[in-house]
Amino acid sequence: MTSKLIGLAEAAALVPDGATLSLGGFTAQRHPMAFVYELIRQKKRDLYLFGHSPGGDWDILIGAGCVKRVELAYEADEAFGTIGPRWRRAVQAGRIEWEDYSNFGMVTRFQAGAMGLPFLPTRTAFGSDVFAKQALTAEQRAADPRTSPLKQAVIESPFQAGDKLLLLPAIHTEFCVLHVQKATESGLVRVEGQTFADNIQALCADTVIVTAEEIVSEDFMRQEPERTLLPPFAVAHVVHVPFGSHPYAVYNYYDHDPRQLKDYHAAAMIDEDFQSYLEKYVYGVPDFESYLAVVGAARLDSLKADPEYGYSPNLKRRRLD
Amino acid sequence: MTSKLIGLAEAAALVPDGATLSLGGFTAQRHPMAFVYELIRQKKRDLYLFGHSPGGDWDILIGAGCVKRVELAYEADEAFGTIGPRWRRAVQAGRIEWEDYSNFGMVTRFQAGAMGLPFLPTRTAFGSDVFAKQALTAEQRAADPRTSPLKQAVIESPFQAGDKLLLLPAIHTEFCVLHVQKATESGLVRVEGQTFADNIQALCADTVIVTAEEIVSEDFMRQEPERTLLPPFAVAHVVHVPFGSHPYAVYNYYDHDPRQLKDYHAAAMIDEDFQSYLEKYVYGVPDFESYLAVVGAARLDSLKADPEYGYSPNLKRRRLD
Amino acid sequence: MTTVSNPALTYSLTELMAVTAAREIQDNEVVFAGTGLPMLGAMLAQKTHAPNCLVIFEAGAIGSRLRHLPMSVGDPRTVRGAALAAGLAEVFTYMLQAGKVDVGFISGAQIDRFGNINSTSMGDYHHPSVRFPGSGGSCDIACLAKRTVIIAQHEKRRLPEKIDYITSPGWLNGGESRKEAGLIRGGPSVVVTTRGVLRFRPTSHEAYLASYHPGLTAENVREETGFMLDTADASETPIPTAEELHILRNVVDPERIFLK
Amino acid sequence: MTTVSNPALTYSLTELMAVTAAREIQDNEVVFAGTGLPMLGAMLAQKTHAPNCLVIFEAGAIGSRLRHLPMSVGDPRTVRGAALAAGLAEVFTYMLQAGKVDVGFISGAQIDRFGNINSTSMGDYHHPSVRFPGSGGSCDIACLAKRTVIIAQHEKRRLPEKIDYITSPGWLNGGESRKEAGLIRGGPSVVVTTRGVLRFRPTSHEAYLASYHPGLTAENVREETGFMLDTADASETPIPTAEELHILRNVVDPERIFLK
Repeated sequence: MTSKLIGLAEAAALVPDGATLSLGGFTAQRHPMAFVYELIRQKKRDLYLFGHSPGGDWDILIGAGCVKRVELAYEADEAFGTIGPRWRRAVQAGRIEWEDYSNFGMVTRFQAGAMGLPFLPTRTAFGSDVFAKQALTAEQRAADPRTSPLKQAVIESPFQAGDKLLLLPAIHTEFCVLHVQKATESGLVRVEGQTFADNIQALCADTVIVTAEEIVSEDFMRQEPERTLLPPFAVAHVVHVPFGSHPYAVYNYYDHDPRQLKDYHAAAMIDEDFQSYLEKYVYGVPDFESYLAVVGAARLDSLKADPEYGYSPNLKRRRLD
Repeated sequence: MTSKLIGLAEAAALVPDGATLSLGGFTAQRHPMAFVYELIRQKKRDLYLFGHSPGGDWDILIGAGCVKRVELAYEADEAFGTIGPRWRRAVQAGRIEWEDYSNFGMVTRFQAGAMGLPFLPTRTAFGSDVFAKQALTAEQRAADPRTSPLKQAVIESPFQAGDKLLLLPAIHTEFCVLHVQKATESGLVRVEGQTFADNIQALCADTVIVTAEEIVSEDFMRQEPERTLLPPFAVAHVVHVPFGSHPYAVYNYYDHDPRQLKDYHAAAMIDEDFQSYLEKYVYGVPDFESYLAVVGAARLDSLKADPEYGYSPNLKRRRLD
Repeated sequence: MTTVSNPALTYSLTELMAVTAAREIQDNEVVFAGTGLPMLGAMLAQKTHAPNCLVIFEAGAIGSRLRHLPMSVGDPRTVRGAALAAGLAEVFTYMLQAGKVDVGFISGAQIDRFGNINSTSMGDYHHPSVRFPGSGGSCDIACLAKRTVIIAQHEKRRLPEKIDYITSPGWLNGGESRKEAGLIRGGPSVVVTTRGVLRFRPTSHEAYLASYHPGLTAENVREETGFMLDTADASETPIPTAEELHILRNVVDPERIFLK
Repeated sequence: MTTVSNPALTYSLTELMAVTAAREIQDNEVVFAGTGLPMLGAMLAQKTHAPNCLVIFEAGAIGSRLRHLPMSVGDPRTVRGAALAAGLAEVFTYMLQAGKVDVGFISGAQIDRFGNINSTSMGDYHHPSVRFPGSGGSCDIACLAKRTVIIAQHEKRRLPEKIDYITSPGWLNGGESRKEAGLIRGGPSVVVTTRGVLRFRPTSHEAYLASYHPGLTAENVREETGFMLDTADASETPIPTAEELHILRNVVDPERIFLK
């Protein structure tokens, strides 16, 4: 069995400037943050992101100037930060290209890609401006073959007159990066708790990179094949990164870091403070281990999940703003 | 919490003559056989079955005269019996109405129903007679609103000129009956090993009845919510039926019964022998417990799964024909 | 929040709104809940009059038995004791689109008199003065739940005659326009605001003031509304019971994460 | 099967076919295997020249490490030690339709010279003289795998000029007809029969005899074929090695479930 284990810097180096990319997780959970910091450290440019409900993973990439175009449904950390501050500023300043879909819309698009279909039908979005308006122009769409030529299409069901369906185009990305609880060296993956849309995001990517809290044995993983997320061929590379989603939560491993999230959102509101944040946590540290050292062992300890709950029941979570 | 537990006869009595129905399992595994025998014992007529790869569950129902129309992809027990003998005879004698799809086609149709869509696109079947020919006439389709008005439809993708997709109509059934490893009184279900298409079959039915090898506690089930098959509202009734899939296999519980399957297939080739089989195993016994007594405890014991394997590694399985 | 000796006698606006939202949930209903007030409301309902309501979170946890209040619909707290942990595709397709969700909660920055909601941006869509997170699942809940409960900040500029972008369709232009647009079910049933409760007329689907919160008058509320608001049928919003407040404060949100 | 003292010197037809089928699988390929000979072939390949081939079973087991030969593609034996246990929908959509399957095995009652297969019925489709199980996944494998390996009983009536029903499309009418019908990939690469091995010409996609089994001649095989069979390039089918036979008999099918 060939080992798919590689290092974090090596994994991030696989992603060229301008690549299409989706990242796993949902708002404030299980984003591959160690990988994101490494992308920033390696000064990636012109990334083209596809996502449903990203959070600070996208926000910090956008703020660091790594992103050119996004297709998305939502960009915030929910109660930890009700707007992605750098996303907001990038849109308002005209520094980013984007297209809006609904969350179900983006999920449908990933699902179509995973299923090997050019589109899937849905019943959502009719009557909305998500349906009626387009952020990307026809010229922008035509100029990049990786953007669907149409935002969407409408058909009448051939099985019932008058029954309208919205067809949404499949997503295909060059890369997908997930952060998961458990993986084997061979690339088998187990997600605990909700899967979000990680499985379908992975299945519509050419190259899937997984960062994992824990590397487990092949025998352990194969004892419960019902819990494996993806077929063996889906994952190209595995990186072992404990705490790899900090400051976000990983069910059964650690909780959200409310303090770090507050600091991020405060900093990201002000250009200079955001640069200082990047300096302190990304550019100023050579790697993710050093990042964790800056955060501090005591803080990380306080986030560790109680096995009874899968999170830290005594964590001080009250909104610190 | 309301208990959804009911008895087997009571559960089967819920299905009226003429009902649309799908049964869980795949060829020679995890069919709800105890429930099937009870349907025959209660002399159901004119059932309308939807399935992908049924086996003896359908074959015995067809042979017992319970079935009027079927939509399917396959009807056999694979190496245990490479054709459903009563299915073959019913078609050849013009005693049953049917429509052929491919397995992926039927799965796509269940998936569409589960997703709340009137159809889903696929890339299969083009060029085949599964695509080109129709067993049901336009009149037969029009006469029963439960049959799709069209077998299928073809569209060109609005996203790429010349890209053809096959649209297959959703399935909706009045009943779906599954046999599973574990269920709670409240109707939560866990399937071990492959799910086949049980989840999507259940999600396109009005009323789902689950027969289970084992009734487990709510706390047990909720400790691994990743392994629950269906949302809580999906299951209407739960019946506790150990060995409820005999002579078929249930992963982690018991293996195929090669002797019983040989006896069935031998009997089902000859009208009189089939009637004797029905008499011995269905009409002649008042309930499933009595059926199991006729099969015999020693035989059942020999089928029990070795926990290390999930099946019975020393079972004599060589084709007995 | 003011601390008082008899908690039944006083309550915060957040508490009033949470209780009002909770009362919109019936027992045995399937509830699609978002972060914040909807979670307070759903958890309160589950622990009072609707013990068998089934709470679904967009990120994949279904039938959650919440022990601690989540801060995200993807929070690990939604998983513990859940009936099922799946993903967004399962929740959106098998539950929401398939018509299994009775009531969904949504909110936004702007709401018009037909319950259309904007959570995308202010000003010109292509060059917005303020950009928000975007739809998330709100558009989908608005389109596909059997009915929606809207939570809103009641200010004149947030309830204008015309909103800048329809993220989540309500009754669109009223009348049959929602159905004509291609939506097969649903529509807003109520708007719980910081000043009162709005409901919708059966045929025109126009919002009217059903109740104003204690301490306000119908006139107060109308003045703070950017569209013409019919107040003919308005009465005072029923206040929380002592039991509701007790559960809200001691069981639902003892950490005071969302309660003020 | 005849028992012999030196097993490398003699072998049954089933063994020859299983070995011939196994050799069609390359290392690291994704293999969609059906019950019977394909399972023998896939398991043998995995234990000889293709240790990293990934075996997928239609009913939901993926990356199986078979310890005991299954009798169904849904057999519990396909689950033990599997990389992933899912369902038909996942296998058909995420793997087969998405183009991840390199080679699929199919068979049937009739095969024509373009590798089209009938496993539905003989005679008039609406009033058949013999009804078979139906497509199962065969039509889908034939449509969506990158290539297919066909297993066939070689009799004149089973390899006719025209088959009664195309369950699983091969090269249809040859030439570009498969592509024109709307199929985006795939097509049969080989037919392993009880008398020889057929392959397909690159452009016309017509079958020709690539090899005849030991003991037969090209002429023997042509006589038992219902369509015109080009035998110009035929040689003898390579025989099993001692190692292949040893593994087949002692590791793959020691119970003699499919081996004869």
